[in-house]
Amino acid sequence: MSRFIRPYGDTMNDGKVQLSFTLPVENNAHGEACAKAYAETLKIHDVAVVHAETLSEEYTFFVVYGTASEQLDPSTIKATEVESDVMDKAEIEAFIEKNFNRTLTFIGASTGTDAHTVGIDAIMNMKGYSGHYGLERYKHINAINLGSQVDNEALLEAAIEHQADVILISQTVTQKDVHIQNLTAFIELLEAENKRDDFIVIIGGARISHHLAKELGYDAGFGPKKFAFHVASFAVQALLEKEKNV
Amino acid sequence: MSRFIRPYGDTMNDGKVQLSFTLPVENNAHGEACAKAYAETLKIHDVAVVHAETLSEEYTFFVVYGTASEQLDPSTIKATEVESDVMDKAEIEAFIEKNFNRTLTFIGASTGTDAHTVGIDAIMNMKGYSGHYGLERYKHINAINLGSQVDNEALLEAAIEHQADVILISQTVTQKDVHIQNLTAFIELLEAENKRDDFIVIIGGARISHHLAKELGYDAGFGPKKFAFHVASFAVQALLEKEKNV
Amino acid sequence: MKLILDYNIVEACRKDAEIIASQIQTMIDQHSTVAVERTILRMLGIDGVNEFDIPYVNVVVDHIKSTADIRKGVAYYLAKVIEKENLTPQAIAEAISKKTINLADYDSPEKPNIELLTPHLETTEAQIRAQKATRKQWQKETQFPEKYVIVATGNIYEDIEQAISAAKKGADIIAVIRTTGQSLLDYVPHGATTEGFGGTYATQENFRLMRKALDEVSKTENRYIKLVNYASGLCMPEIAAMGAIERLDMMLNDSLYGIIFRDINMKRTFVDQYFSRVISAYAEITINTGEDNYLTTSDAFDHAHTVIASQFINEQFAKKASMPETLMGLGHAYEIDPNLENSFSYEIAQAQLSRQLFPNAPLKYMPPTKHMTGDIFQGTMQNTLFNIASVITQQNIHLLGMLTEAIHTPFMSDRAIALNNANYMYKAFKDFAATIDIKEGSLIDQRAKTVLNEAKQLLDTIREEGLFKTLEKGTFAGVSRKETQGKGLDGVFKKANVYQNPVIDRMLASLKEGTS
Amino acid sequence: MKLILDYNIVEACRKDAEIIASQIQTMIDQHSTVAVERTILRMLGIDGVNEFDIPYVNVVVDHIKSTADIRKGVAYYLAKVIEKENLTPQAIAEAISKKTINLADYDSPEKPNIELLTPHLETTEAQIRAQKATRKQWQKETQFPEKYVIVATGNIYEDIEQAISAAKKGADIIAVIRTTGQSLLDYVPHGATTEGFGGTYATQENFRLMRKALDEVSKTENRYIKLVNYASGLCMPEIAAMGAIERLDMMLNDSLYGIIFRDINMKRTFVDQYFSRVISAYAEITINTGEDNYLTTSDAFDHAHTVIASQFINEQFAKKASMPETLMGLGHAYEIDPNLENSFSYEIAQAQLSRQLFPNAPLKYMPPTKHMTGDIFQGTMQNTLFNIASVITQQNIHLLGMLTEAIHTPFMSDRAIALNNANYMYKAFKDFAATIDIKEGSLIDQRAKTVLNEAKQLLDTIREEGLFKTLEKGTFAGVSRKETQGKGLDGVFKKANVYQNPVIDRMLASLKEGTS
Ligand code: B12
Ligand code: B12
Ligand SMILES: Cc1ncc(COP(=O)(O)O)c(C=O)c1O
Ligand SMILES: Cc1ncc(COP(=O)(O)O)c(C=O)c1O
Repeated sequence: MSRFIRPYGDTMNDGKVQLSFTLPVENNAHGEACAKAYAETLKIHDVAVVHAETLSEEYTFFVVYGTASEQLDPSTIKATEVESDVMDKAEIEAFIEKNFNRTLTFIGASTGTDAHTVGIDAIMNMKGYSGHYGLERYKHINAINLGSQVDNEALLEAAIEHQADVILISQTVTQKDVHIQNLTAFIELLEAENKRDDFIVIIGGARISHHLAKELGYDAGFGPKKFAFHVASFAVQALLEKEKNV
Repeated sequence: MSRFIRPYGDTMNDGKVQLSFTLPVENNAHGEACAKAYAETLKIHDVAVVHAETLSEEYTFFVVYGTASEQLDPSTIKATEVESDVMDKAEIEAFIEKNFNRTLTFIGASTGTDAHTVGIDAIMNMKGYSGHYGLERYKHINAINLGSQVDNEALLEAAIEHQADVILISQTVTQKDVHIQNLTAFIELLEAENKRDDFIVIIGGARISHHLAKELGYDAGFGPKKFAFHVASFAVQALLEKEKNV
Repeated sequence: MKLILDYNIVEACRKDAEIIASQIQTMIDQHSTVAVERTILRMLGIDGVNEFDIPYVNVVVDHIKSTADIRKGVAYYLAKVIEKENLTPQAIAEAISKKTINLADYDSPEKPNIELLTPHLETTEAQIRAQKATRKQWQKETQFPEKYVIVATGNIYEDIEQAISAAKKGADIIAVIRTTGQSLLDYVPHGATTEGFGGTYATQENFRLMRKALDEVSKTENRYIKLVNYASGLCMPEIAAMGAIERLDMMLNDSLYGIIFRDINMKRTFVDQYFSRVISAYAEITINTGEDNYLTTSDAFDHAHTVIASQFINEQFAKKASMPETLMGLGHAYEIDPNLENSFSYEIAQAQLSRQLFPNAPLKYMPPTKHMTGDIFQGTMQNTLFNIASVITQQNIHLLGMLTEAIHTPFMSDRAIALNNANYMYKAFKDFAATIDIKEGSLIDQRAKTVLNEAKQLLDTIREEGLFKTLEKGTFAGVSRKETQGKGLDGVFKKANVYQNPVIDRMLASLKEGTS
Repeated sequence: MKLILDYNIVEACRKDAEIIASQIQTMIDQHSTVAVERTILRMLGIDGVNEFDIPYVNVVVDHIKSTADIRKGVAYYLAKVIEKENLTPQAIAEAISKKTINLADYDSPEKPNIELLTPHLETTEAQIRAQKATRKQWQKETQFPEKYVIVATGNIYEDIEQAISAAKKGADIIAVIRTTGQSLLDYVPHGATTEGFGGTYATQENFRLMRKALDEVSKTENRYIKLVNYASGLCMPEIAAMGAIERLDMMLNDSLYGIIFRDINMKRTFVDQYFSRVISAYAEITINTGEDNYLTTSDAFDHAHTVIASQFINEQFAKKASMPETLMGLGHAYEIDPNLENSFSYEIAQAQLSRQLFPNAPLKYMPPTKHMTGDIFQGTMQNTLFNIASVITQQNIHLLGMLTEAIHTPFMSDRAIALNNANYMYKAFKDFAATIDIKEGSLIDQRAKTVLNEAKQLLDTIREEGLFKTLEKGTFAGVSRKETQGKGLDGVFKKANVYQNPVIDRMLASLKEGTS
C-alpha cells in the first residue's frame, strides 16, 4: 500500500524536525539569518533558530526547529537486510549436524590498527553478549579469535592455515573512513590471492551495515544489537548454499 | 567578500549536521531505512541513523547524523534588523528632551487570550528584566501597561483615549499560528478605523522577529534578549521620523 | 534523609491558615454563582446544547437570571417545576430553550420540595460511584511516584495518539492541556473538538474519548493510566462535575491560579472552588494546586516561602470541603535559577520542606519551565536535576519536564525523552536518600528553616489582613488583584433565604458518613 | 561527606603494592630498551629525520643494534666518540646516517668518560627547567577541578581550532588524542601532521604548535590551559622527553594500558615506564594512569576492586620513579551500567573511595563511554550524573563526557555542550557534599567497604603470584598477556656492566636533592 509520510511532531504529517549544526559565522543577527537560510537549503521551512551558542569568535552552534515538506512513500524503501532465516543456537547446531559432515571453523579478528575487541568478542567468545552465548560455545563450531590489531595478511594466512570456513572481521574506528580503506584492502587481497570463493566473509561493527558489506564485496555485515546466533544463522546457510553450488 | 560555507563538525566545511525526527513507521530495519531515505530527501548524505526509539507501534523517533553538501554564501544573507541606533536610557531621555516637547505615551498589552505578561512586563514595568529598567522608569515616558488577555478592540480604544504615541503588543502563545491571526486582526482593525498612521506599533515575544513584524505590517518586532532600551531607542527615532514627515 | 524542623512553627502555620480559610468560608457560605448553579443542573442530568450551540445548563441559568430570581438557586425552580409538571430536568431545560416554559411563573411563597430532585441526583451519583469503583479496582496497581505528562495538540484525536505513546513509554498520568482562553468562557463547549491553541477544549465528549482510549491502553499495559484536566476558570465546578462523571482522576483546581493568572474575580472563584472541591472529594479525584505558577513570575529563591504559605492555605480550603489529605495534590516547582550557585541544594531544601510539611499529601512537583531556553541539551540537564530532586525528596505527582519547554507544546518524541530521563533517575537514585543525612547547620538545613520561618511570618500577616488584602498587595507572583474586579464577578450572587444546593448537602453528608 | 574506612586495610594494601612494584623494579633495573636509548639521544639534543624520514635517534640505535653492542647503551658509545672526535651528538647521528662513522669502531675496554655528555644534557635540562618556570608562573591561576577535553580531528591545525574554542568555553586541559596505531610504531613521526585516524600523530612539532596556540589563548583568557598527550606505546619515554621539552603538562602514562589493550610486551613497557616517569617527575608533568580502561571491557560493578588494586600498584610504580603524589593522576571511570538499580549510589561509593585512598593525588576521572549509545539525549543525562559525581567526590582531573561518544570523535559543538554541562553541575552542586553525611551501614558505605576488601584480597594474591602471573591470568580487563609475548620484546635488552643512563642518574639526583 502506498501512502506518503512526513515527520511527525504532534499532528500527522506536520513535518516537524529538529536540527543542530555549527556554522563558521559570528553569533549575531546575521549569523542567525545564515543558520535559517542554511536550514532552508535543506528544504526546511518555517525555520525557528531556537538557540545560538558562541563556540569561538568565528563559530556558532545552532539548534533549529522547522517543517520539512518533503514526503516519502515507505513502500518504495527497501532495507538491505540479511536474508537468511534466523535460528537459535540449538537450531543452528542441528542444522550443522544435518547438513555438514564436519566441524565448521570460524576465524575472526579486529583488523588493522583497530584495538577494539569487545565487538568481536561479543560474537566469538564463550560468554557472548547481552545474554547470548558466543560461537565458542556452539557445538560443531570451532571459533578462533585472533584478537585485535591483526594485519589483513596475517588474518588471511591464519584462515588458510586453519582451513577456515568463515572469516569474521570487526571494525570499530571509522574516522575518515579508515574502516572502508581497511576492508577494501582485505577484499583486494583475497582476490589477488584468488581466495575470494574459499570463505564466507562477514564484517561487523558499530557503524557496519549489511548494505555497506554488500557494497564492499562481503557476504554480510552486522551492526549493533546483532549477536552470535544472527551471525551463525547466516553463515551456515550461506555455506550450505555455497557448497551446493560447487 | 564572498565565500562559501557549510556546517562544521571537526573539519572546515565537512558539512556535519545532526537531525532528529519522528516518522510514522515501525521501529525495524525498514523503519531505519525510511529514516535514512527521509534524511536524504533533505539533501543529507552519508546518513547514520544512530538511534531509533519506539514511541508506539506506529511511530519511531530517530537521531541522525550526516553530511549536508549544500553551501551558502553568507554575504548574500541579509538579516532583517531594526535599523535605528541603539541608545541607553540616559541617551533616550536626552533624545526625547531634545526632539519632543512632551512626554511620550507608550501603551502596551498582551493581547487576545494570551495570559503571558512576563514579556511585556519586562519591557514596560519599573523593574525591567535582566538588569535593564523598564519604560516606566524612563523620564519623559508615560508607560501604561494594560496587562494580559486584552482584546484588540480594547487596546485600540485605550490607545486612542490616552493619545498614545506607541502601542506595544506582546504575543507568546504561537501554536497553530494563533499569534499571526491575532496580530493580523489588530492591523486590520487599525486600518479599518483609519488609525494605522496615528501610532508607532511594535510587537514582541519569544517567537517574534523584526522580519515577521515587517511582514505583518508593524513598525518593528523584538524577540528574546531585547530590553526596554532597544524598544525605546527604536520608538523615539521612528516617532521623530514620522513627525518630520507630517 | 530528613530535615529537623521545629514542629511548633509548623502547627502555628496550620492554625494561621485555618483562620485565613475560615474568613473566606464565611463569604463562600453566603454566596452562589452561575457556575455553581449550572453544576447543579448538570448533576441533575441536564446535558447537551440547543440549536444555537448554547449548553442547556447555560440556557436555564441565563433564563433565571434574566426573568426570575437567581438568588433562589436553580434547585428551587426545578423542584417547583417538577412538582407541577412532572418533567425531567432535561425536558425542562429544553422547554426553557424553546421558551415553552418560563420559570418566573413557578416562583411562589411555598417552600420547594427539594426531595423531588433526589432521584435525578441519585442517577448521577450512582454513575460517579460506579466510576469510583472502576478506579478502585485498578488502583492497587498504581505505583508511586507517578509520572505525569501533558498532551496539548489542540486536537483530541491527536491527543489520544500522543497519550497512548506516552503511556506505553511509562507515563502514569496524562493531562490534556486546555486551549488558551477556555478558562474565560462562561460555558463549557460541547462535543469532540479538534481546534485548540496550546491545548484542547475541555468538553465532556473529549473527556469520554480520552478516558476510553486510556482505559484501553491501561488494559494492554496492565497499569491504570490516570487522566487529568482543569477544574478552573469560570466553569470550575461544572468541569469538576464532568470529571467526576467521566472518571477523570485528577483536576487542576486552584482559585488562586485563576485570580492571579487569569484575572478571575476572587469571590467568584472561591465560591466555585468550594463546590468543586466537595465534588472532587466525593468522586475521589485528586486536586492539583497551582503554587508552582508563582515561581514563573517571581524568583524561586526569594519567593520560596510564598509557595509554602499558599500550600498551607490551600490545605485548609480543601479541608473545609471535606477533602482528605490523600487527595490534596499541593503544588510546587523546580523553578530555581540554574545560574544560582548551589541551586540544587536550595531546591532540595525547598522540596524536602514541602514533603515533610504535608506528609500525607500527594505533592505535585512541577519541572523547570521559566529557565528553560531553546538549548535543548541544557534543558535535558535541567530536567535531569529536577528528576533527581523529585526522587530523593519523594514527590508523588511528578510532572515531567520537556526539553522543548521554551519552544512548543510537547512533541511525541519530547515526551519519550522526558520519560526516559525520569525512568533513568528513578533507577539510579532509588535508595540514595536513604543513604544520606542532611547535616544540621548545613546550607540545606538552614535554607529550609529560613523558608519555613518566612512562610510563618507571611501567614501571620495574611491572617491579620485577610486574604483579599494579600491578593491586592500582589504577594503571590507579584500580581495584584482587587476584590471588586476581575472576570466573572457578575456571576456571583448572595443566596436568598430559600436557596438550597442539594448536591453539596448530599455530598457533604455522604463524605461525613464516609459512605461516599 | 566522608566514608568511614578501616585505615589498617588501606595500609596493608599499600604494603602489598610496594612489594609488587619492587618485584618488577628488580627486573627494570637490569634492563634497558631501544626506546630508552633513543630517549637518551633526544636528551642529548639529537633531533630530526634523515633523507629516508627515519628519525636520527632511530638511526643511531638501529646502527648500534646491528653493528655494535646495544647492551652497553648509547651513552657509552656517544661518550667514546665525543672523546675522540669532538663532535656534537647531532653531528654524530648524521654521520652515522651517512655511514661515515661506525660506532663499532669505538668499542674499547676503557671506561667511557660519561661526563663528556654533561654539557649536552645540561642544555636540554635547562630548556626543561625554563618550561617548568613558565608553567609555575601561570600555575597560581589554575583552578580545581580541571575540566579536561580531547581534540581528535587527526589534523593538528583543526585540532588547534577546536582547542581554542574549548578553552574559550572554559576547558582547563586539552588532550590531543593520538592517531590509532601510533603506539605500535617503534619511532616517533616527525613534523606537523594532518592525516590521523581517530586522533593526531604525536610529534614534537605538533606539540609545539599546540602549545603555542594554547599559550596564546591562555593569555587572552588569563588562565593557563594545560596540554596533554600520550607517553605510551613503544616510544613511551621518548614522548615523555618530548613533552618535557615542549611543556606538555600531563601525559597518559601507564604500562598496564599498553600491555592489556595494545599487546605491548610487559618487560618492554615496564622498563620504558620507569624512565618516562622519572622524566615526568623531573619536568613536573602530571601522569594519568589508565585504570578507567578496565571498565570498558569488564563490568564496572563486578570489577570495581581491580581499579583500586591497580591504582595502588601504579602509585608504587610512580614512587619508585621519585614522583611526588601531587603528580599522580590515578585513573578511574564512571562506567557503571545505567540500567543498574542504584547505579549512582554505587558510583559515588567507588569515586569517593578512590578520593579518600589517594587524598593527595590529582585523580583523573573518566566519563561514561561504554554505556553511551546513539541516543544523544540519554547521553546528556549520563554525562550529567557523571559530572555530579565528579563534583561531589571532588575529583581533580575531570574528563568531560561527550554526548556523541558512541558516534564520532568530538565535534566542536559536542565539546561546548559538555563544558556547559560540567559548568552547570559545578555551580548547582558546589557545596552539596558539605551538606550531607553518608550513613554508616548504608548502601554507599557498605559498597565502599566491600570494594576495598576485595581490592585487598586481590593485592594479596598479586603479591604472592607476582604481577606477570596476574597479567597472564587476565585479572585486569579480562585480557590475558604473557611475559614472553607482545610487541616490542625484541627491543628489550639486559644492560652490560658498563651500561650507564646518565639522564636517569642526573634526574634522580636532582629529584632527591629537590633542586629539579
Ligand atoms: C571500549 C572502547 C575502547 C576500549 C577498547 C577495549 C577493547 N578491548 O575493545 C579502549 C579504551 C581500549 C579504546 C581505545 C580507543 N578508542 Co575506543 N571506544 C570504546 C567504546 C567506549 C565502546 C566500544 C564497545 O566496546 N562497544 C560494545 C560492543 C559490544 O559493541 P560493537 O563493537 O558495536 O559490537 C557489536 C556489533 O557492532 C557487532 N560486531 C562488532 N564487531 C563485529 C564483528 C563481526 C564479524 C560481526 C558479525 C559483528 C560484530 O556485534 C557486537 C554485538 O552486538 C566506544 C564508544 C562507544 N560507546 O561505542 C569507543 C570508540 C569506538 N573508540 C574510539 C576511538 C577513536 C578509540 C581510540 C582510537 C582513541 C585513541 N586515539 O586513542 C583508541 C585506540 C583504539 C584503537 N586504535 O582502535 C571512537 C571511534 C570513533 C570513530 N567512529 O572512528 C569511539 C566511537 C569513541 C569516540 N566517540 O571517540 N576504546
Ligand atoms: C511563565 C509561563 C507561563 C505563566 C505565565 C505567567 C505570566 N504572568 O506571564 C503561566 C503559568 C500562567 C503560563 C500559562 C500558560 N502557558 Co506558558 N509559559 C511560561 C514560560 C515558562 C515562560 C514565559 C516567560 O515568562 N518568559 C520570559 C520572558 C521575559 O520572555 P519573553 O516573553 O520571550 O519576553 C522577552 C522578549 O520576547 C521580548 N518581548 C516579549 N513581549 C514583548 C512585547 C513587546 C512589545 C516587545 C517590544 C518585546 C517583547 O522582551 C522580553 C525580554 O527580552 C514559557 C516557556 C518558556 N520557558 O519560554 C511557557 C509557554 C510560553 N507557555 C505556553 C502555554 C501553551 C501556556 C498555556 C496556554 C498552557 C495552557 N493551555 O494552559 C497557559 C495559559 C496561558 C495563556 N492562555 O496564555 C507555551 C506556548 C507554546 C507555543 N509556542 O504556543 C510555552 C512555550 C510552554 C510550552 N512549551 O508549552 N505560562
Ligand atoms: C492550577 C492551574 N489551574 C489552571 C491552569 C491553566 O488553565 P486555564 O488558565 O486554562 O484555567 C494552570 C496552568 O498551569 C494551573 O496551574
Ligand atoms: C593510559 C592510556 N594510555 C594510552 C591510551 C591510548 O593511546 P595509544 O593506544 O595510542 O597509546 C589510552 C587511551 O585511552 C590510555 O587510557
